[in-house]
Amino acid sequence: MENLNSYLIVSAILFSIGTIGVLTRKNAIVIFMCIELMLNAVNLTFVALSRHLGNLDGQIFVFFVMTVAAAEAAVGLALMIAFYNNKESIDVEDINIMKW
Amino acid sequence: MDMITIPAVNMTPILPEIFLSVLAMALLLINVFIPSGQKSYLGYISFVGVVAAGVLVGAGWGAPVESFSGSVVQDNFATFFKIIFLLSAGLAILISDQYMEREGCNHGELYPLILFTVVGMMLMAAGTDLMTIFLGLEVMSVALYVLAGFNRANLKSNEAGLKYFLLGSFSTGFLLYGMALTYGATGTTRIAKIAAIVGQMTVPSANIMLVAGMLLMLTGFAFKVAAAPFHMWTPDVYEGAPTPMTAFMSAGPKAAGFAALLRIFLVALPTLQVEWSQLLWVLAVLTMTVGNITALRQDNIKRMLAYSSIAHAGYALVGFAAGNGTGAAGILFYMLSYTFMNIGAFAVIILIGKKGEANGTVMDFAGLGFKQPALAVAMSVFLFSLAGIPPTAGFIGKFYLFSSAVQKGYIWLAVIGVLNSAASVYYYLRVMVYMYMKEPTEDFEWTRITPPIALSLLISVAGTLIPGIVPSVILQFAEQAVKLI
Amino acid sequence: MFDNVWLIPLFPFIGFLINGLLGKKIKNETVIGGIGALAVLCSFLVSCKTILALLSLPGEERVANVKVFTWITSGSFNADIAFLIDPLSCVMIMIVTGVGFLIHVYSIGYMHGEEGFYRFFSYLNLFMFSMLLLVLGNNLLLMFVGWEGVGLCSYLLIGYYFHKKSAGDAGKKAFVMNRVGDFGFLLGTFTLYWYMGQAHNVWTIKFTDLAANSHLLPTGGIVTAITLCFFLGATGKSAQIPLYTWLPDAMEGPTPVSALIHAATMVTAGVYMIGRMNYLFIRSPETLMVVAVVGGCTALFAATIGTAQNDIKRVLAYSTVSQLGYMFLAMGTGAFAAGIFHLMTHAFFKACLFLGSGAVIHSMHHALHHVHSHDDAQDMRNMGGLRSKMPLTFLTFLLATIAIAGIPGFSGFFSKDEILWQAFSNPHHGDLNYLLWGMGALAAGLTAFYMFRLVFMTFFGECRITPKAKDHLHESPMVIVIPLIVLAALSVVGGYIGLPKVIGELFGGIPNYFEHYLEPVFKYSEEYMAQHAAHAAEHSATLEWGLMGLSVLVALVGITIAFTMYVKNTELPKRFVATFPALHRAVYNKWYIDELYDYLFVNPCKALGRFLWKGFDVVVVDGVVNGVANVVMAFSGVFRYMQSGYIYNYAWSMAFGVVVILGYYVFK
Amino acid sequence: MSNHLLSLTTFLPILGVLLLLFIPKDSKGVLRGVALAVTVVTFLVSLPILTGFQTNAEFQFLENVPWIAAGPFVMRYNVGIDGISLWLVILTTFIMPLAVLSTWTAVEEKVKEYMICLLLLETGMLGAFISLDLFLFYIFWEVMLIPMYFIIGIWGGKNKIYAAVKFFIYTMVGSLLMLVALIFLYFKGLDAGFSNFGLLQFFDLRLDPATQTWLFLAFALAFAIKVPMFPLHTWLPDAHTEAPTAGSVILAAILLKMGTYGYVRFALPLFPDAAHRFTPLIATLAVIGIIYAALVAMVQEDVKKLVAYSSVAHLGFVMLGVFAFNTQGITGGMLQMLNHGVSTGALFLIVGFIYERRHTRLITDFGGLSKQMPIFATIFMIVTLSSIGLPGTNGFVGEFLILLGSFESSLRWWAVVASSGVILSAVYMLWMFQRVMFGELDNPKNQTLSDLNAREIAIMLPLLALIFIMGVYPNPFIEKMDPAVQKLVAQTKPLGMSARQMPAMQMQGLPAGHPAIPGMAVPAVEQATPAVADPNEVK
Repeated sequence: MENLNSYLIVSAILFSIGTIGVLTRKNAIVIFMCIELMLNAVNLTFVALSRHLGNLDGQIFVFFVMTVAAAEAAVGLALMIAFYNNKESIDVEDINIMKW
Repeated sequence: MDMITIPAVNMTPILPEIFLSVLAMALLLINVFIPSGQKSYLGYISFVGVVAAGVLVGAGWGAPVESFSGSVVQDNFATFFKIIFLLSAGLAILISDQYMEREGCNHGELYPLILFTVVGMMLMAAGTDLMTIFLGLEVMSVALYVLAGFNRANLKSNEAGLKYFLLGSFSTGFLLYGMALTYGATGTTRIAKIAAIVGQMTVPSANIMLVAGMLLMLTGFAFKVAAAPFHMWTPDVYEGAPTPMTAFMSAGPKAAGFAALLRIFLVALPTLQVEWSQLLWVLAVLTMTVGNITALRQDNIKRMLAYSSIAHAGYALVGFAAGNGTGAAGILFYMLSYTFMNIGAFAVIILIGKKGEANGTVMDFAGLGFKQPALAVAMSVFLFSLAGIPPTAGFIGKFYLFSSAVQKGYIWLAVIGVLNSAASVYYYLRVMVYMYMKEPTEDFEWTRITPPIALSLLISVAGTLIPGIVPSVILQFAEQAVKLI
Repeated sequence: MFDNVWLIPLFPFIGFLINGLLGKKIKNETVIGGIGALAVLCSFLVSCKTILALLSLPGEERVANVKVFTWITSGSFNADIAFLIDPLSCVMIMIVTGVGFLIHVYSIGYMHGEEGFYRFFSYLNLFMFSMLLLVLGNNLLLMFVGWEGVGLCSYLLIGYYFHKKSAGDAGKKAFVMNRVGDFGFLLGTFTLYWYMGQAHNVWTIKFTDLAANSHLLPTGGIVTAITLCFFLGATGKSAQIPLYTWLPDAMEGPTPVSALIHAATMVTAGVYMIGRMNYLFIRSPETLMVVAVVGGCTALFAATIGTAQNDIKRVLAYSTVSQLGYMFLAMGTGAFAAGIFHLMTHAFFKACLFLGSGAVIHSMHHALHHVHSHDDAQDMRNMGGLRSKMPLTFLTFLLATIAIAGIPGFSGFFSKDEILWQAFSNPHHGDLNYLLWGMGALAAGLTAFYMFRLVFMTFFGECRITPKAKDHLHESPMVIVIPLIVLAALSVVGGYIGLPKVIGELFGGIPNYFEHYLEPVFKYSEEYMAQHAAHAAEHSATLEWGLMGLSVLVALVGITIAFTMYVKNTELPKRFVATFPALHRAVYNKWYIDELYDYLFVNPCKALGRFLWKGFDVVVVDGVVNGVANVVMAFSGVFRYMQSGYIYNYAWSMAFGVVVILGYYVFK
Repeated sequence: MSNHLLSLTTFLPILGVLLLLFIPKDSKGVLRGVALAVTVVTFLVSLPILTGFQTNAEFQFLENVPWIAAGPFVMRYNVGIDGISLWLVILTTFIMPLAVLSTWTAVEEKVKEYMICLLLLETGMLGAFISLDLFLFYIFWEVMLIPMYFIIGIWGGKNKIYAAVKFFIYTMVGSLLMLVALIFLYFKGLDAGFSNFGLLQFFDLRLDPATQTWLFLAFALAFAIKVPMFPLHTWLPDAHTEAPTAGSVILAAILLKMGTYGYVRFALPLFPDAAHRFTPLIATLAVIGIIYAALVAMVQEDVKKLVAYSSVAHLGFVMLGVFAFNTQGITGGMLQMLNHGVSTGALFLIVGFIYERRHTRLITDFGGLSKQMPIFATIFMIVTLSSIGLPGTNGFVGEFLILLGSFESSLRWWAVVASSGVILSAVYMLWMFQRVMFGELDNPKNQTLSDLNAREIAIMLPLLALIFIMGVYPNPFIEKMDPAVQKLVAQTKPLGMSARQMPAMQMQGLPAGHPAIPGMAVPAVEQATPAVADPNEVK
């Protein structure tokens, strides 16, 4: 595991891609997928670091993250459905009744 | 065959959490058997549960007890915050019933969700491991996303939930990344260990991974406490969420955010204080100013209070920036008094409001002062407290926070803080202007005050005034609470 | 032995309280007037006792301070309610209470039937009280109390007919102009107190202490500043240039008021004050010169205006201003005793003149009222030939006129001539003396002219009101006439107590009693003058006789011209007006001084006030305040619209925050 | 009992509020009666303070009990009075019954709330005057704002909201900055070994000049807004014009005194060196205020606004006197504070009387009222004269001592300019009086006006009595405050000047025969310099 940096760089790139996706995409589902991408980038970091440091804390953390991500996905999708029920769209351009 | 030895775990520190979780799950089950018109009973049960949890929490005051190999602790700091969470939850439950009935969404799931949120918050305050804190944060957040969007039929509520969810998850990403980097830099997620390792570094601020981790964590929590520039979700979510949930969100989760922040930064990263202090100085100024100035022009009172809550986060950040005992104690005291005054104000808003979130503007308060004198006096007390005018808890809290800045030598921060306070007076007074100095525009239809709301108002007024006049006791508790971290 | 002097001001004050508080209930005019007059009479009697007691003392002991109670004490500053008894204050209280009493008696008749009769008497008593405080006060502050108090009473009495706008205006003008003077008085007090204190550790405003320490003062310098300040006070109170314009307007008040306040007593307060502080003034040649020149100019200037006025009281008012100018001329030449002497004789004859004119107006008013005419009862153009209708009034009026015109043998002659001689011969002003004398002499001629013009227009010729009204003209009741007679008699004989030296020598060395009597007060100045005068005083009996003759001649010329113009050839004035229209208009309009003041002070002040209010207060100060609010509000708008409602914008904001924060720390 | 006299006086009105809460809001008569009774009782209770006060420089009637203790902070309920605050306490309790009476009939709506506000206000004001703990003082100082805000905002005129909000925020800005300074001062005190917010110990804390400057500025700003000093005065005319009579009376008579009292009690003795440094600035503003307010008052069309501006001018005098730093000046300033309370309070009452009758305050709507209302005319006249400082009335003594004091101090030329204010005050007050009271009674609406009734006369009589008593025999007032004033003078001596005794503090005497007027300027400047700014002292 000499090349920790490459893992870190990959995960950083993944994280950035996720971030940029959140910033640029207009579909709520896609945005949520980008967020998942960010979380998984973090997971990759954790695992790489865990391996590098030789302790398991990072990997346990990853389990937590994955669990939480699942819960988030459930809640998130439910919210999107509720929204879709009322507005018939999940385009974030349409999510702006409240502003100013 | 090897036996898996289960290590002896002391469950006492998380007894309240366990109790509330079990209660919440039980309520979910009970809910099935309760007819739709009578969901209030769930509320009553959960309120009793919250009070009981309060007793459990209160019993833990004293010497710290660690558990789960040091990833959770029961100390005074956690206890103080837990009381705040329970208070906010209790008050939120009290004010929910009437509102939810009116809006036709008194679903039984509401109360378990509130309780889950509390459990999450408690974990955040009690967690001494990044993992526990993260776990708590997510338990809290996921429940909150639902609560924000709880009024399914209402588009605004949907939007609030969705916005909160997307942005919240987004910020979670940063927070997690920060935690990962911190883990990478120190090799542990246990706060005490991080502190030890960082303490051994010769120049911790030269460790880019650590610094970046710290900053990313800071941004993650800054989102939760609604600090600029991570505050933009606040007005929309507060406006859209059901009013009792707005009240709850503005008090509890904000306090939880501060609890985690204080724990991580003061315990794990005191050696980096120069760095984060600087940053928080800027964030505090930005947050106060943006919050207050934007609030000046709001007509929707929920939105106005949302901006005001941003501003209050800014005041609390002043104490955080100071990073000394006075500042930390100030934050504790402030969060407690903010819970009372803000939820109290939202209770009044609920009483003024009408079905479909109608009557939600400042103008709708016109003439309240003489139609409902008691209610108006209560609202005035909350507003004066929010504006930081003695003799209210809000004033003492601000005094403490600004004092910490002065003590630290951040005079200008204190000056900017008080100028902000002065500006904020305008929009708080505006409500009072309508209440007392304008005639009601139309016939004032009055919704009955139900006992739960009356109780919540009573508690809030007492909680706002009494610490304002004799703050000693609570301040001493706060001082004790922060002594240990 | 002067233990009861405090009674002197107290009596009128009691009168004031009774009439002021209960007058409305009493209603009976005789009782009210009686109380008013009695109060003053009591004061007069106590005054007589006081002056007799004073005279029984040897010259150098004729000074006493009588303390009543401590008024203000603060640090080194102390002011008592205490009275100063010396020859100067005694002569003043005699004049004030004596003439005052006569005028009170007169008022009972004159004010008969007026609405607010009690008000009038209570004010009048209050005035007496204030005037006596002014005169008797043993320190500058107490004098100032009286000083302002008389100003207040003057204000109240001028505005007695308050429903007339002109009366209110006149009262206010008088008060404000007096206040300008008071400003000077206050500054003088401060400077004197401060200077004496810090330079010599003499922290006092008590006259006797100041006098005792006056040798500490330098000549000129700070003393000039102090005395000029005080003199500004005097010009306000005594209606001298530049603050004289209020006095003619003050004639809006009832005639007894004009006689008492605006002729005999209050307006002479400035003269008294300079006399009281002669030891200061004598130390500043510059101030003396200013006083003399202002006095001379006022004497002449007011006299010119007096020649063209048609309102009988206004003529007398300008005459008062002019005569006060004489007094200041005297003070300015260091002839303090002469100034006070003229003050006294002027009190007699001018009071007589005013009261006489009051009798005329009263009668005219009565007559015009009977025929429902709205003609002005005070306009001399409506009068004429009253000689036969009101013989006693005419006679007393004529005597007083002769006295003021400076005809030998009458009081005015002695006092005025003394002043003119001092103006000519005093050792202070060098060649300026000729000018001073010239102004005085010319003014004397003009005085004779306008006074006889008044007499001729009023009492001689044809009566110019409707014959029907004429029948209602008649002599006034005795309560009015008796004071006239007393005052006329005083105008005639009052001068003999102060015979000029040359005349006294002529009659076998009769001394100038008056000067001698006042000597203790002015002794210091006399001695100082003898040491420091710029040049020796001229003492030539021949010269004095010559100048005396000259001034009498000038007066006679004045009378002759008046006779020619207003008795013999009544067309002459009209022709004169036709020949010099501009001059007449200027003189008639009082040289447009009022307009000038309006233009220079009143209007700019109002304009400035309005500008500061509408321009500065509202626009600048509130503009800044509201501007700050508006700027904040504008920011509020900006921040508000940043809150666009789009999730990606919010996310951008967060990402931006993260990038900036990270960027700063990682790359710093 | 007697050692709790101050607390009793201060909190009696609060008891009154509790009482009022139980009275139904429709029984207006009872509400008014109770409020009046409470204020009268408070006044009576405060009288033993006056009689029991020993004439010395010590603080008396002390009460000092623990209140807050947490973290670095110890606040105590620490109250007491000296000769300076004594009179202000008495003034407050004296004015309050009159204020309650003044709107006996004018306030018909929401009487209960109104009376509650008045009583709360009284407690706030009294508390601020007696506090000897900086924190306690601040609490009362702020608490006062709330009832006054409501009084203006609820029972005010048509532009009441603007006025009320302006009043509140204006004052807030200043006082919040003062709060920061106060905290800073406290930590300085902790460094010096103090353990609480007790005011008196801070007098001995000689901070370094730079710190003093900043702290002084913060305190001075808060107080200057309250005074109000030019150019921070614009809230006052608005507040006065809109407030109901009682509000204006209290505002003028007592609330404004908070500002000047703040200087005397806090800003000056706490930061003497800085105070001396800023004397020229403050004196200049005070003098500008005197002239400026007079000029602006002259052209006002609204009687109340005119009186409000006259307040600005009067308080300019007070400030000038206080900043003379000598016995006469400060005594004069203190007296003038009382005088202003009495005279301007009375003026606002008078304005209230005619407003109640005519519902207008425009000068042009009046004229000739003297004929219709002779008693009113007399009272108005006396009060007017008191306001313009006529000798024999209270206004004179204060004004004179102020001018004398400032003339003796380094503020000589300021005093000269300020003296001209006496001319201007006569102009605007008399002009107003004349236009309102004199002239033809030509407006038909004015021809039916009734003269003052017994209640109104009863309100005015005590004030009139005070006007004369304080004018003719001010010595008892001066004597009681004198030791405290002397102490203040000693406390506020700038460093390095303390050796020189007052009044030897003045520059050394002019040489005899000093040149004329131009020469006067020289010593004035020379003398001003040490007090103005000693460059070494600052850096």
